[in-house]
Amino acid sequence: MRELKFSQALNEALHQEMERDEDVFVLGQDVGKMGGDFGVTKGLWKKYGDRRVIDTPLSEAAMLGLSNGAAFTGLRPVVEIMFADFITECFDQIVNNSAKAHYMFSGQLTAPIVLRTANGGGFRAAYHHSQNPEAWLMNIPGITVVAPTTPYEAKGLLISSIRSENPIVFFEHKMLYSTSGEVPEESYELELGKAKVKREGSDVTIIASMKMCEYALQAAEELAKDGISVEVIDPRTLVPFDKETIFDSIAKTNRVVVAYEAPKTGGYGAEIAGMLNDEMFEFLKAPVKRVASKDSPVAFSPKLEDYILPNYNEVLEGIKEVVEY
Amino acid sequence: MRELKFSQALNEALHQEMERDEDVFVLGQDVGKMGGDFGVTKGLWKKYGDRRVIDTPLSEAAMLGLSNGAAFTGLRPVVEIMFADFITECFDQIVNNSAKAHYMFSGQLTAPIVLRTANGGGFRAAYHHSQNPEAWLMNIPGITVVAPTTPYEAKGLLISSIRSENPIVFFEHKMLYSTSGEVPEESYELELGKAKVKREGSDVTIIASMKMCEYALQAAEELAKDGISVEVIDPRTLVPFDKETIFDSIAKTNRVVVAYEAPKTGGYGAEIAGMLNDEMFEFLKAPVKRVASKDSPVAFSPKLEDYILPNYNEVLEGIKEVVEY
Amino acid sequence: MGLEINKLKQMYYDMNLIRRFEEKVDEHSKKGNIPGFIHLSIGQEAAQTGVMHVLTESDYKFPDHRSHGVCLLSGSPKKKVMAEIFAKKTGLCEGKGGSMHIADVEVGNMGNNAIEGSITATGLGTAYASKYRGEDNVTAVFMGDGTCGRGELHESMNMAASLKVPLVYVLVNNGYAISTKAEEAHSFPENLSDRAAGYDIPAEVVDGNDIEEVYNAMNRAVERARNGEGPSMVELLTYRWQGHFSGDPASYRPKDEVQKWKEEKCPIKNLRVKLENEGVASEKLDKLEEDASKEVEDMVEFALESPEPELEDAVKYIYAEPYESMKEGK
Amino acid sequence: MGLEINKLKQMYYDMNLIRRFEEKVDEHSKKGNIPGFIHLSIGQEAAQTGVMHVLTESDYKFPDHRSHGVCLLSGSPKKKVMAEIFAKKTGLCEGKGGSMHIADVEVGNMGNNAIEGSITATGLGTAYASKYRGEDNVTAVFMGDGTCGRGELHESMNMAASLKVPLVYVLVNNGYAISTKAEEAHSFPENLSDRAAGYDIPAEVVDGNDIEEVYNAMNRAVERARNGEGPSMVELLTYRWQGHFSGDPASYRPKDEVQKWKEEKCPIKNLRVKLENEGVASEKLDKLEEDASKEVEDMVEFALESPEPELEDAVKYIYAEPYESMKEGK
Ligand SMILES: Cc1ncc(C[n+]2csc(CCOP(=O)(O)OP(=O)(O)O)c2C)c(N)n1
Ligand SMILES: Cc1ncc(C[n+]2csc(CCOP(=O)(O)OP(=O)(O)O)c2C)c(N)n1
Ligand SMILES: [Mg+2]
Ligand SMILES: [Mg+2]
Repeated sequence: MRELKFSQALNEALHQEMERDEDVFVLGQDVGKMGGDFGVTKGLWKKYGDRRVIDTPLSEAAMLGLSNGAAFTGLRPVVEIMFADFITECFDQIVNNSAKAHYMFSGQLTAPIVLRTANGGGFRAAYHHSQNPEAWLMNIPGITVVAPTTPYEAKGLLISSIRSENPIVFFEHKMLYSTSGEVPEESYELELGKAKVKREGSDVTIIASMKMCEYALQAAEELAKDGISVEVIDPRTLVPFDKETIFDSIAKTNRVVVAYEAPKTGGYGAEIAGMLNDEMFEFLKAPVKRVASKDSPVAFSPKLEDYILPNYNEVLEGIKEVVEY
Repeated sequence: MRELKFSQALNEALHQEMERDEDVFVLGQDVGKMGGDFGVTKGLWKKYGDRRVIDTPLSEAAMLGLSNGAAFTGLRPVVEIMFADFITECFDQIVNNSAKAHYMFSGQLTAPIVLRTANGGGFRAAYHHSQNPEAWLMNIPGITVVAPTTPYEAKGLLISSIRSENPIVFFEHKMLYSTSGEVPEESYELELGKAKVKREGSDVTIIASMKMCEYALQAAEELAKDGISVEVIDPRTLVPFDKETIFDSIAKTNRVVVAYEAPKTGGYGAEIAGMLNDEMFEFLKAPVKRVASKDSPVAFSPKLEDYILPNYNEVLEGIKEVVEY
Repeated sequence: MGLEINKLKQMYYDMNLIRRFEEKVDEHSKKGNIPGFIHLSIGQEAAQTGVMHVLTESDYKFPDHRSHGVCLLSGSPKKKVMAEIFAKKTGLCEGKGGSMHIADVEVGNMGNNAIEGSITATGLGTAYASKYRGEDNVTAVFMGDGTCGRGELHESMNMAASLKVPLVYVLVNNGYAISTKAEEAHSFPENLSDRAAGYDIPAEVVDGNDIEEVYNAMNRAVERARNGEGPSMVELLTYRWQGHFSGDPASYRPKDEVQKWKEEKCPIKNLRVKLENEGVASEKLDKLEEDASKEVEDMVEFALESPEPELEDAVKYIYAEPYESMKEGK
Repeated sequence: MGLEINKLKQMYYDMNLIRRFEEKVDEHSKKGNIPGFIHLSIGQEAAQTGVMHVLTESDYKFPDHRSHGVCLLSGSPKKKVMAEIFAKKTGLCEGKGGSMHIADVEVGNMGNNAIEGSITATGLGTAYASKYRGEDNVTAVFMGDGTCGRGELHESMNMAASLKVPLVYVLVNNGYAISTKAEEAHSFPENLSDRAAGYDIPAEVVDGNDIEEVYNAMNRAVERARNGEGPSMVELLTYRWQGHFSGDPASYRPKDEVQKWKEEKCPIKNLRVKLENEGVASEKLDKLEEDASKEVEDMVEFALESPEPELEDAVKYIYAEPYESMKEGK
């Protein structure tokens, strides 16, 4: 099958959805003429013009406000927040408007927005262009958080997100943009709220998404040589979490690692560990191991950044530790 | 000893700190002439005038900006964000400025701000005046989150917070403002980062702060009649978490309940459960039970609100469940 | 431009309706029949009524926290507004929203948001949707003087003007944000709405207690919007008679200031004088007042008698499209 | 007001220093010696130099993302600015900050924040601190045309004017926010800084490539601030020669536009012509240029030779006051 880059897969999803549905439009800084800071919106402006592709000013709050309001009337805005660190600028619109509108007005309207944003470290971009803020979004009932790992998922999940009636924060790890993979040409959806077993195994389960999922698969491959059978699960949707798939896996392996790139304390894996402790207590033969970033901001110096962020080796060692427990 | 209301204890702390240290000033909406929406800043403006007590417009972002900048020069701003739901408006200043400034400029400056804010439900105030956003602040290294339960703690912890070099978010549960308790007249500090064992017990540990801590103490009293010995721990500082005190307790009781008012999934207790699973695995004889809000926004109808928020009975039953596991 | 007598009579009725409504809400809030805190707009009835007489049910309206009157005049079954404030199942949002979160999407009431000012940004989106679809409906967002401090308003104005969307900013300037006077915490040359000029947005300042002035200014703004000429701002100078919320003693205000507004600038009394001068019989006006009172009494009765929401409503509508993995039994 | 020749010569040197500095940064960024992305200000040297010649080390300065020159002229050991950009331990922030987070508090460089516009709010605080303490230092915040979209700027202006703090908004208008022209995404009557009037803040628009105009406008603004007359805005019209970041081909801009600015409006060339007309010998000016080049070469050498931070630096300074419960062994 044809290969595409992650960013191209996203781009194709946008092209196909805008073609299919006149109600879909995109907005963001430099998404038009320039085609987006990471090239994800390339060609859209040329094809659809100012009406459906809006180059906005640096006004994250108003961009989300516009998206919410338009979505309330049935339009399907896809808004690009250039870096995930900037969701702090529109956090109110996400928390107090997108997430709650459907509920607080008792179902009278929906807020089908997709907020696309580039997260993650490794880009040597320091504090305000490197964060992994998924945990800030985990305690906000109503929000859906989606995080693809492969180009195939990027396309399918973005299409599903655009078609969903729920407000969605869609993370695009910036170190994945240039990775390649097979992507069907036709339009397709991938189910939201559903995790994917990416490699079957029987000794230990690792739950990891985005860049960490790449590490997990690599580590599984490596450990297979030592006879350790690792099951790799990519949640794909971080909120709400697909318990079923994970519980089935844990019931089999009884050992779990959760790998995520955000600071360890209070991060995404905290909830998974808490949930497993609560609902799978009898099945756990070892503590849920969390491989994550140090509890530190992301420093500029590459040497420090590499030390702060979780790396492949820590994933590998984490799995071993749990297996040997 | 003399009794004060929670709000009066806070007020006394502010009076004493402003008296003691010329660098302390307060700002917020209606904190001046009116003395604050909940009366916490009463009398300050009359005594200290416009210079040290600023009535601001509805500009949460700029209020935090002003606080950060002033703190960088060594002043000690205490900024009131009327309701905790509004920290979404100044989230960037907290996350990307207060929390990181000391680190990213390699220790050249500090950001000793105190952001006081009223959190919590039960006030029939619905979506935007009822939230418990502590979990949004748990994955932001650099921030300290303080949450007093009694008037005594309110005063001592606020004084310590003002004197701390760290940026602090200080939660005041709005249903506690009118509770009373003994408060020394003189100025005193309570150690930040330190939990408090509020009742000793041997069968089960409950970790609970603010309003949930009141329920926990009540439940402990009740269960004592049935011969169940409950240890009650109030974290007082939610971030960073005092592991030592809690671990000592679990090593003894082997059973834990965490009670918090925010939505269960991704809430404060998720991290505690995850941490205990990780670091106290061998000691746990039952899953860490989380008693929390439904995964829902806080509805207006009192009937619905009472159903959504965790109540006394759920705390009681939660403890029993863990004991009987 | 003077308005027709019949229109003014309808407005007179509506203003009385709002006043009676607010009085009853205040009463039942104090009695404990209404939960939560309540922001009343007694004294501001002309601002609400004048604006709402220009807008239609197909226009998008974003009321703010002090907007019961806006909700009442949107075209909804009025008793459902009252029932909502009483937290009843028969309310517009089935009791889930309350005084600060009342929506009725069918008549273009897109709901309030109690984070002040955030609707100025949300309103951008409905206005953009009208333009996107080539429809001629407009969006009106309500905001107070204090709310002008919010950055979101400015982001909104910049984008609204740049995108030329049909949006009207209705600035209800009642002089206070809780205890804080506009001129104490804000800086502006003469009027708060002077700022609109910085975005190339036309603004008008009128006596917000003179219903004809309000109507005409709003009408011009809405016309501009419908004609594709982009956003406008209308600043309505008015005053709230009560405290910030029901129960607030408002001791931050001089008594004679309140007195003066009540005596000289009551929007209802002044319209009554005008109508009487135009020859409308005093009895006719009394009758309108009585009818308004009666209508409000009926609303209260309806609200009091209505049932509370069901417990199962508490977990309904959290996701518009629930996930397979969250379904029962999973 | 014409400036003294000696001052202009110093400015000439400084502008050359910035240009050489940026050229070297560009070169080493492309070579891979500098990590991350880099925003260059070639073409904007007069705006930075003119402003910095007015400010002193006791003034608070908040540079933005395109502000290497501002950091260079703050009074810091200059090689430490370069070393910071190279992520070296000898940098001003020990390599932790990088191009977008350079601070040197000792000389009043309070550090950038790569969330554009947020320093306009933070600057309120240092300005308030000056007033609070009765000191006469001022705060200058830098921002681009695109950054004027941010709500925080407006919250800042409203509060700054209301509190009358000594704050100067330095709006460096280079016509583009990445690929987006100011007039495409913003709405304003004639100039972006016209908005300041809405807050009763005086603003001046000057040719940002004419160093004397920049200096004089900034000087007036700073004087007002020092005299307790409150905030001002200075809008400096300029142009960046490179793309948004080092490596950006900037294909969104017409080639002849760039060419025109380079040829007709080079701030360095124009000052050179002026100085020559004033009788300064060409050789003298050449010498200044060479010295500047030499100084930059030395900085690069220093940066290249400097060590990286230690691993233990990664977890240092997370809390200014670490907690007992976090100490070793607990
Ligand atoms: C973002 C935000 N900040 C603060 C508040 C608290 N608050 C509610 S109403 C209000 C005053 C609003 O004043 P104004 O805009 O003049 O409206 P008015 O109450 O006078 O109608 C304040 C401070 C809020 N709801 N939202
Ligand atoms: C809040 C925020 N939004 C978006 C960005 C991404 N970004 C960085 S610089 C920039 C353009 C800024 O343009 P301008 O203010 O004109 O400054 P210039 O780059 O031209 O110097 C953008 C969109 C950011 N850093 N912060
Ligand atoms: Mg007001
Ligand atoms: Mg620019």
